[in-house]
Amino acid sequence: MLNYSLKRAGMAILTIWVVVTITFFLMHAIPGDPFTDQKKIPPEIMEKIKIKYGLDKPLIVQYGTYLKNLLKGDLGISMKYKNRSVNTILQEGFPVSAKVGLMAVALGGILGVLFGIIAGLNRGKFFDYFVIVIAVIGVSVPSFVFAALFQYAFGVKLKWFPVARWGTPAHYVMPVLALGLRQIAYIARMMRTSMLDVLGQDYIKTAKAKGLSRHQVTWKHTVRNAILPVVTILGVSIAGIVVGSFVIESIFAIPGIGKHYVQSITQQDYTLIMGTTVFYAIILVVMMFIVDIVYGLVDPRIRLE
Amino acid sequence: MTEEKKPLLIARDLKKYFQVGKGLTLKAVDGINFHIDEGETLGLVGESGCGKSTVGRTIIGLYEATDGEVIFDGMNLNQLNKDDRKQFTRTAQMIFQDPYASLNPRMTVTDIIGEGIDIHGLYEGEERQKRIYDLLEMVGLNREHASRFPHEFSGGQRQRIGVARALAIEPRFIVCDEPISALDVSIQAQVVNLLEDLQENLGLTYLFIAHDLSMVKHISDRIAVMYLGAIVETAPSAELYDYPLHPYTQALLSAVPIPDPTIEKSRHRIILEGDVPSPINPPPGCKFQGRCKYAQDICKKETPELKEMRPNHFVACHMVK
Amino acid sequence: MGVENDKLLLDVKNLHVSFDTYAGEVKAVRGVSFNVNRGETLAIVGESGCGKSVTAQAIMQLNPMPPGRIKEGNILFEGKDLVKYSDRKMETVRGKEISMVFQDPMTSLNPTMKVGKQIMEGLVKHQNMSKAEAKERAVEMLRLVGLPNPEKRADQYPHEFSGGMRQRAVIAIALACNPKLLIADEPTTALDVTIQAQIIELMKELQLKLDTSIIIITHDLGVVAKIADRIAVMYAGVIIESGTNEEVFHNPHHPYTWGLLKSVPRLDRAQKERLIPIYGTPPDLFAPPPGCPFAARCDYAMKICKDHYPMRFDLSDTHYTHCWLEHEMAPKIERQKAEGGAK
Amino acid sequence: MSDVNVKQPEKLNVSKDMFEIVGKDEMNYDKIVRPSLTYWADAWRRLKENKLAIMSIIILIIVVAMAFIGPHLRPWAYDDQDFSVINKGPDSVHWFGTDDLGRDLFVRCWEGAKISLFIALISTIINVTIGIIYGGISGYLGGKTDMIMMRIVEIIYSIPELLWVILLMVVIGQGLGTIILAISITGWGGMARIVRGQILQIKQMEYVLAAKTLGADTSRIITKHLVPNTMGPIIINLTFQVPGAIFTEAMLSYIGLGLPEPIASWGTLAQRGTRMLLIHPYQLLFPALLISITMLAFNILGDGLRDSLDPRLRK
Amino acid sequence: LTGCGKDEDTPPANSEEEGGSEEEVVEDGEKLADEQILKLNWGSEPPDLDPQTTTDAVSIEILNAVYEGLVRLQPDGTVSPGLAESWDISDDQLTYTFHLRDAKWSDGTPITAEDFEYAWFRAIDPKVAAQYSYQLTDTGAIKNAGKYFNGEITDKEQVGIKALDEKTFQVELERPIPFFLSLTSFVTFIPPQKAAVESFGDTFASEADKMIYSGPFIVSEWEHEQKLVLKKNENYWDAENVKLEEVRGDMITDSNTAINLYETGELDITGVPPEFLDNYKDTEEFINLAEATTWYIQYNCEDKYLQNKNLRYALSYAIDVQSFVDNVLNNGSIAAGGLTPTLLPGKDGKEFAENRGDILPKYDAAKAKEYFDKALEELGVSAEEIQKHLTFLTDDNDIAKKRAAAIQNMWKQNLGIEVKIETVSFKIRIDRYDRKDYTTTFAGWGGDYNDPLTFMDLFVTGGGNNTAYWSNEGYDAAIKKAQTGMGDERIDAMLEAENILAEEMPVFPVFYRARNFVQRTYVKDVARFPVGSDIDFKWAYIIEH
Ligand SMILES: Nc1ncnc2c1ncn2[C@@H]1O[C@H](COP(=O)(O)OP(=O)(O)OP(=O)(O)O)[C@@H](O)[C@H]1O
Ligand SMILES: Nc1ncnc2c1ncn2[C@@H]1O[C@H](COP(=O)(O)OP(=O)(O)OP(=O)(O)O)[C@@H](O)[C@H]1O
Ligand SMILES: [Mg+2]
Ligand SMILES: [Mg+2]
Repeated sequence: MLNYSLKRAGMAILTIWVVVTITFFLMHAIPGDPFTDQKKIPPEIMEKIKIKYGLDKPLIVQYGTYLKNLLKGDLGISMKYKNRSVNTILQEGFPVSAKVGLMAVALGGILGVLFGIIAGLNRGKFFDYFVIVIAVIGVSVPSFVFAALFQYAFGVKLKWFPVARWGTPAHYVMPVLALGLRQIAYIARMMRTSMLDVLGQDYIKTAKAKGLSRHQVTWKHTVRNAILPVVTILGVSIAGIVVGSFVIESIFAIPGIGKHYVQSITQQDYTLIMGTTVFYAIILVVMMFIVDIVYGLVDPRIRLE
Repeated sequence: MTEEKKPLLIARDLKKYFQVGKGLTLKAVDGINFHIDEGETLGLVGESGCGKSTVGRTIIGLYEATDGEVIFDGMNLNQLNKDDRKQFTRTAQMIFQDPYASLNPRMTVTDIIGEGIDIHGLYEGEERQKRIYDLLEMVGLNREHASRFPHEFSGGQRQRIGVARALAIEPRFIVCDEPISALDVSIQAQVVNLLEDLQENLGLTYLFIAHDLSMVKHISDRIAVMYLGAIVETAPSAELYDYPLHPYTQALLSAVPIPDPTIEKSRHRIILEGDVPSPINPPPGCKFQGRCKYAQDICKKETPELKEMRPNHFVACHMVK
Repeated sequence: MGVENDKLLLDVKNLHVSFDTYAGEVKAVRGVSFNVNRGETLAIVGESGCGKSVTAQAIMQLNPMPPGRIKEGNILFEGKDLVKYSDRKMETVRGKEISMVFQDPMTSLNPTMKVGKQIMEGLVKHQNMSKAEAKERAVEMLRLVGLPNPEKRADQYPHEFSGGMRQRAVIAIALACNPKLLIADEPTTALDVTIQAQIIELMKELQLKLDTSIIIITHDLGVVAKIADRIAVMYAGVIIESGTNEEVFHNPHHPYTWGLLKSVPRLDRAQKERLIPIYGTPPDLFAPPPGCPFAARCDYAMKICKDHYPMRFDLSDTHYTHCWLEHEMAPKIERQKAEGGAK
Repeated sequence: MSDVNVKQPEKLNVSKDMFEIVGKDEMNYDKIVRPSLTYWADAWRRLKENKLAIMSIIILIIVVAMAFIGPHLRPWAYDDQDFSVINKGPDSVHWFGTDDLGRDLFVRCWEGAKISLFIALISTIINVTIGIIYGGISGYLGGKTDMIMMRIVEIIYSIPELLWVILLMVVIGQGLGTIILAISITGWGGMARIVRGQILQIKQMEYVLAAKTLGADTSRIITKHLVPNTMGPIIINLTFQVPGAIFTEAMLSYIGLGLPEPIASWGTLAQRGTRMLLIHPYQLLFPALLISITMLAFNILGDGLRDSLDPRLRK
Repeated sequence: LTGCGKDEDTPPANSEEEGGSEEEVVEDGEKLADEQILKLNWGSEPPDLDPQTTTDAVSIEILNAVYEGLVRLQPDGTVSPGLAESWDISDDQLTYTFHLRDAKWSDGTPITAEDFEYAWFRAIDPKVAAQYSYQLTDTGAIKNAGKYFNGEITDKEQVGIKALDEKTFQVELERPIPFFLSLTSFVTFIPPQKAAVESFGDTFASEADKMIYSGPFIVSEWEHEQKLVLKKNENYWDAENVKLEEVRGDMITDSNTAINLYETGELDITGVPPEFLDNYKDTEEFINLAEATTWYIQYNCEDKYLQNKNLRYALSYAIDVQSFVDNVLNNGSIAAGGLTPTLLPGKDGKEFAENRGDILPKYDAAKAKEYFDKALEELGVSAEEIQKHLTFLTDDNDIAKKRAAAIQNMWKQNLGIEVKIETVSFKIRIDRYDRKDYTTTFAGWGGDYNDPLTFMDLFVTGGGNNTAYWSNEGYDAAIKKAQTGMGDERIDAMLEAENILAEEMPVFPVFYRARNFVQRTYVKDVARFPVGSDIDFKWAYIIEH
């Protein structure tokens, strides 16, 4: 286990290095630069700016410098938010995004699994179709539509929750809901199908023969065997969602880092692109590792060397 | 018994260990030697969990041996390339112990039996279908069963599908891992007869793992008795039954039930005392020592080697003189 | 009847179980009746696929439904009809009153739950044991079924067990709660003879101690001889002969029973000879023949056998058979000697 | 076929000749041979019995048909602008209303169906195929191969999608191909991971070992044994790929990689409609409804497919 | 010439005594509200609150509230004294001498000429590399500033920026800049406190407490990406005239959200997204404000076909501008009469746009077709070839796409060619301009300073922003004259340039953009400007409601 973890850690560093390298060169391959603007910057000014940000040096040198700083944990200064380091931007925004994201995943995970289980147990009955409809709504209506609708209905009209902004727990409700719906949809559907697979197995019969109640059979025998695909989904979902959602954050004015994932690229804020990418890569790598560990915990037959 | 037989399969110092839990090693098979001659049936018996299936799976290449080697028809199985391996699968087959688990729940019987045929490109189209029907009938199923799925069968019917699958590609060597224990006696007889016929007509070789000692005795030429990952006795089958030398073999034979309530009531069997030691930390010396009423000091210290005590009759016991 | 009723634990009457498949109805069990008294062991033997497991699972209401369904009949357990029980109500019966050992040990164990835990569950549920007590008992059960190192084994997962070990684990689960009725569907097929003997002794012990009734389904006539009080021989979804152990072994009356007994090799016989199977295959249960289902494979089949299902012929209080040979008009044939093995 | 055979005939007229021994016969009673079906034929047969699934297929056919017929049912082209009917709600002239340039939404919706369904179809096929193969190999081979293959997935996931996409646009330019490529760059990863996870779980099953002893090679084991037993999650992922593709296309068109104006797609119609949500809700309603109905059909069909591919549910 | 603000001799009123308790009557019966808090939306996190390096609108808005330059623009757009109490301008209009008033930084230290000198040198420091350094070196034409920036000289003495003493600040120009005074209100010219810049170093202006302020407000709270609150600066020299106590600004990027917040009373001012126009158009709270921003169709004049003037005419004539403005934009934007938008000063006390009038061709489908046929003949190509060749490059946002779809449709209707629309992200669009990789496009330009020249010098040959790649000697000459000349002469030169543009049509101006927003009726005197900072709260107040 320790051995495996060390191996994975080594691979993780390698992975992130590859990500850094590819992203770095891709990013520079895109036309334009952070200072491209409607008002053309005179070349002599441009030259000075490039010197200031070290963009005058050959790409490979810039790359080397970036790696060196990265090793020190220094992600550099944003080229758009000129007085803020990428580290602080991430430090300030991430907890916010993570809170919303984790709550949405938790909501999606809990409700999704629950709905999936009930639907699986009631195949072809009312609740099953109810979950299908929820799922269809959850996927065919994008989260920003929900966000807009919720905001208008619960915020402007009913005044149950604040329209937007950040601070109190009440501010969490709508964004978490808007983000969580898709999760619910996907997880519920996945759980349902997986439940059906497991319910057909012989050991469920054994469990029933022991006189366990439907409830116990479901929770102790079926769920654990059926949860694996959900674990798979959750892994990447968590990675994706804790770094925030551009749309949801901008609709609810949440000070997370989600917007930087989009804006840094459209604005070609090189350091911020790299920073957010590295950050995401780390989270993703960790999540995938956790997923693999959880696989082993959930199903002892899975052994990863 | 002619002496000219050449061994088809030789296992040398074969070991298979499993990693269980935190750094523990389970020695399922711990250094065994045996050979099977061409056209011969070697019976393998022993306590459940002693490593019979593991031996079978290791020599067929499903498990990678931890140590030791398997020579099949002059080829070392550890050194096969891809084509050789495929060829090997053509000649060596296995019938699995658990009938249901070894059938893909999403394949029809036709597909299951036909798989080997397809892989090795033996028959096609009509012929393939016909072959499958023949096989089904050979193992006592009807054609009607061909389009059913495994869960629609009874345990015994499933096992027969497994047998048919192994026979489908006409192998030379079959590891039969308890092929008949799930079958009812009349079908058992059918299948055993079938195996015997095939052996006679095609010169097949079997490694026959079973608990049913009467059946093992019936079908085998030689029998090897395993105990906790090691072979403790081998002998031609009649010889073994008539003159069991190892105390474990003796206990085993005394426990075989006779299908006659009157006889059964009057029989006495040797009851083994003591616990079966764990294969995870087997004690030094003879593995049977803890349950053996003849055990002496030497049994606790030295692992007995297989010695030929009577012609062709080998036994690993310090006490047998 | 009143006195007897007290002894009667299970009374299955005219049970019909069918599976609906696309090609029609598979009539797996077609009117099976038998009973089991307290402390008695009934062995059900018969051709594979004849409906033994389906019958057993019907008692527990564990056949997959759909496609399976109980078409007709009653299953009276202590006088109450289990067929009419709801799933909820069955929960109080299963495991506690009746428990079952399933035929496929590998697939019958939950792959993601430690074996010990799987045994504990029933105990916690029915015996109101604490976790620790249950664990102790689970280990004890594993020891009783002859598993070495039960403490360690209890913490292992099914895939780490050998086939026989799994089977013993399944048995341990079934025995853990001291049920009134134990249904064992081929409990010892994967076990070596020493363990087999040990298990059978364990079952007998239990029976003596707690007056447990046992229905054992097995192919191993040796085991039957050893444990059974009465035997029911099934063929193609019906019981074709039933009697006490001695009656069936020593005085079998149905040609199928003869065949069965003949096809076993016997250790106490000297030389290797060819086994005598019953040739042919049993009828497909989705179109069973109108007459005797065994007729097509029966050396003594008569014209009547093809068209008319034989009626019951009582041979003694405990022994009956369904075979036209028992009819007064039937020709007298030399009864086969009830002995396994080849001649 | 009644059950008379097990009932005792009350009174049976027997005659001596009926008791003549004839011995065993070679089973000449009526054998009803069940049609021998392959797995797929059997699945199709079961699917046909599922009314809801068939209804879903019909709905999908109607949607596809309307994608071709719909635009011709009204006198306007999808890009005809009429400033006199800007943002008009649905009426007898403009069945689905008009948009902010006075274009007929009925025509645009069906025109959009063509594009969106095409993109969804192709990219789903690509993603599902790659995902299954990749995940299958990774999960089955395990060990180092799995380690490396999964790290590659991580890398592809980690590199911001927008970067790829913008670069793609610069290199190849706008067009259907670019969109499908963009959707496919990362789209297969989810499928790959799900398939891998499932296969890790089931690859130890004895039937896999059995196939191995038969000499089945890796590709056969994956495609014939492992993937069919992962069908449930695969189908669910597949049904989610479809709306995924539709909205990714909308997202792409938002950042300029999608199909340019005035071409319509469901995604872009819905996205534009969202902006109008509070003022002209019908502009979102119709595309969203079409997407939802299609998705509903896909989901129900998916369930039906799943059930029919699971022989344990066979009836 | 002596520009002179009105002298503020009267000592500041004792606000402690007056404020709050007594109700102040402002205007016919309106009473000041007790709570002088203005709630608005900045729209986004201000990326850079360092006056010298900042370039974006949000930062500039905030900086304008918390800092002050030499002068401050009055709500009517005229220049009034800021930190400079008065100034002298030499006769050759090349030397400006500013006399600073006794103003204090928010920390109580005096604001000195040295702060100005430091800031202006910072703006042209090559190491700082301020993007807007050209405001000093080029637009402002400060003596030797360009050379200093380019490192040609390092001696600060030679640069026309000098603190003569603590309170006197002198600037020398290379050529007369008629709008120089108003230019000094622009953010690049605004000094941060020298001590603050030096002591905070890299972290300067990164947090609320990492700045020292000189304007009517200070930043009292700055929660990044969330909100930035301004409080009245009690040390501000004109604090007595500042009535607002607090400006609470959120950073809400989504315009629908902002409108919803306005609806629930959580914002006092917000922009109206185009979809919502109909809802607010006729309310009292609706404000439609023209902006000095022109949007025009730009043709790549180096393109093999678009070199042809008749083709450009055809494309331009085919556009029904009025219908476009009324139906497609429908937001109060004004159909363009020429390149320079309204609001910028001209001669005779009128706006430049009025001086010029409407000189663009009017929509005429028949003429368009005529020109098109002529162009085809001259170029010797078919309409299909043109159709295949032309694309319409546009931004990828909804509004841009809508505009493009409308224009494209007009071309289709009137010329029978279906031009492919290419939507790209903003930076890529600009990059495509730079690489001359486009044929036709929709481009917009907003003024930098309050003079028509900010538009008119766009298309000089080789100009950095001349992405039409058009060259015309007459035009170049006229602009030269406008740059160096004085008074009406300049205006006339620019008018001439306008006519050349209209005649040659490298670009076809379509509309001057209007901004639409809603503002509570109880919010008064928020100043808005066509160029530079959009908004000024110095004079704003809230009446009882
Ligand atoms: N789910 C099912 N669908 C269709 N047919 C089934 C199903 N389950 C069982 N059957 C059929 O019912 C019959 C009886 O099966 P059962 O499992 O009871 O046999 P059995 O007597 O237990 O045999 P064995 O000794 O081989 O286990 C068989 O012919 C089998 O094919
Ligand atoms: N995958 C595995 N992981 C860990 N231990 C295993 C594994 N497979 C088998 N074992 C262990 O190896 C030993 C031998 O197992 P094997 O299956 O060979 O026994 P067997 O002789 O075939 O027994 P049976 O007759 O009961 O089938 C057992 O102790 C078992 O627990
Ligand atoms: Mg085994
Ligand atoms: Mg059975």
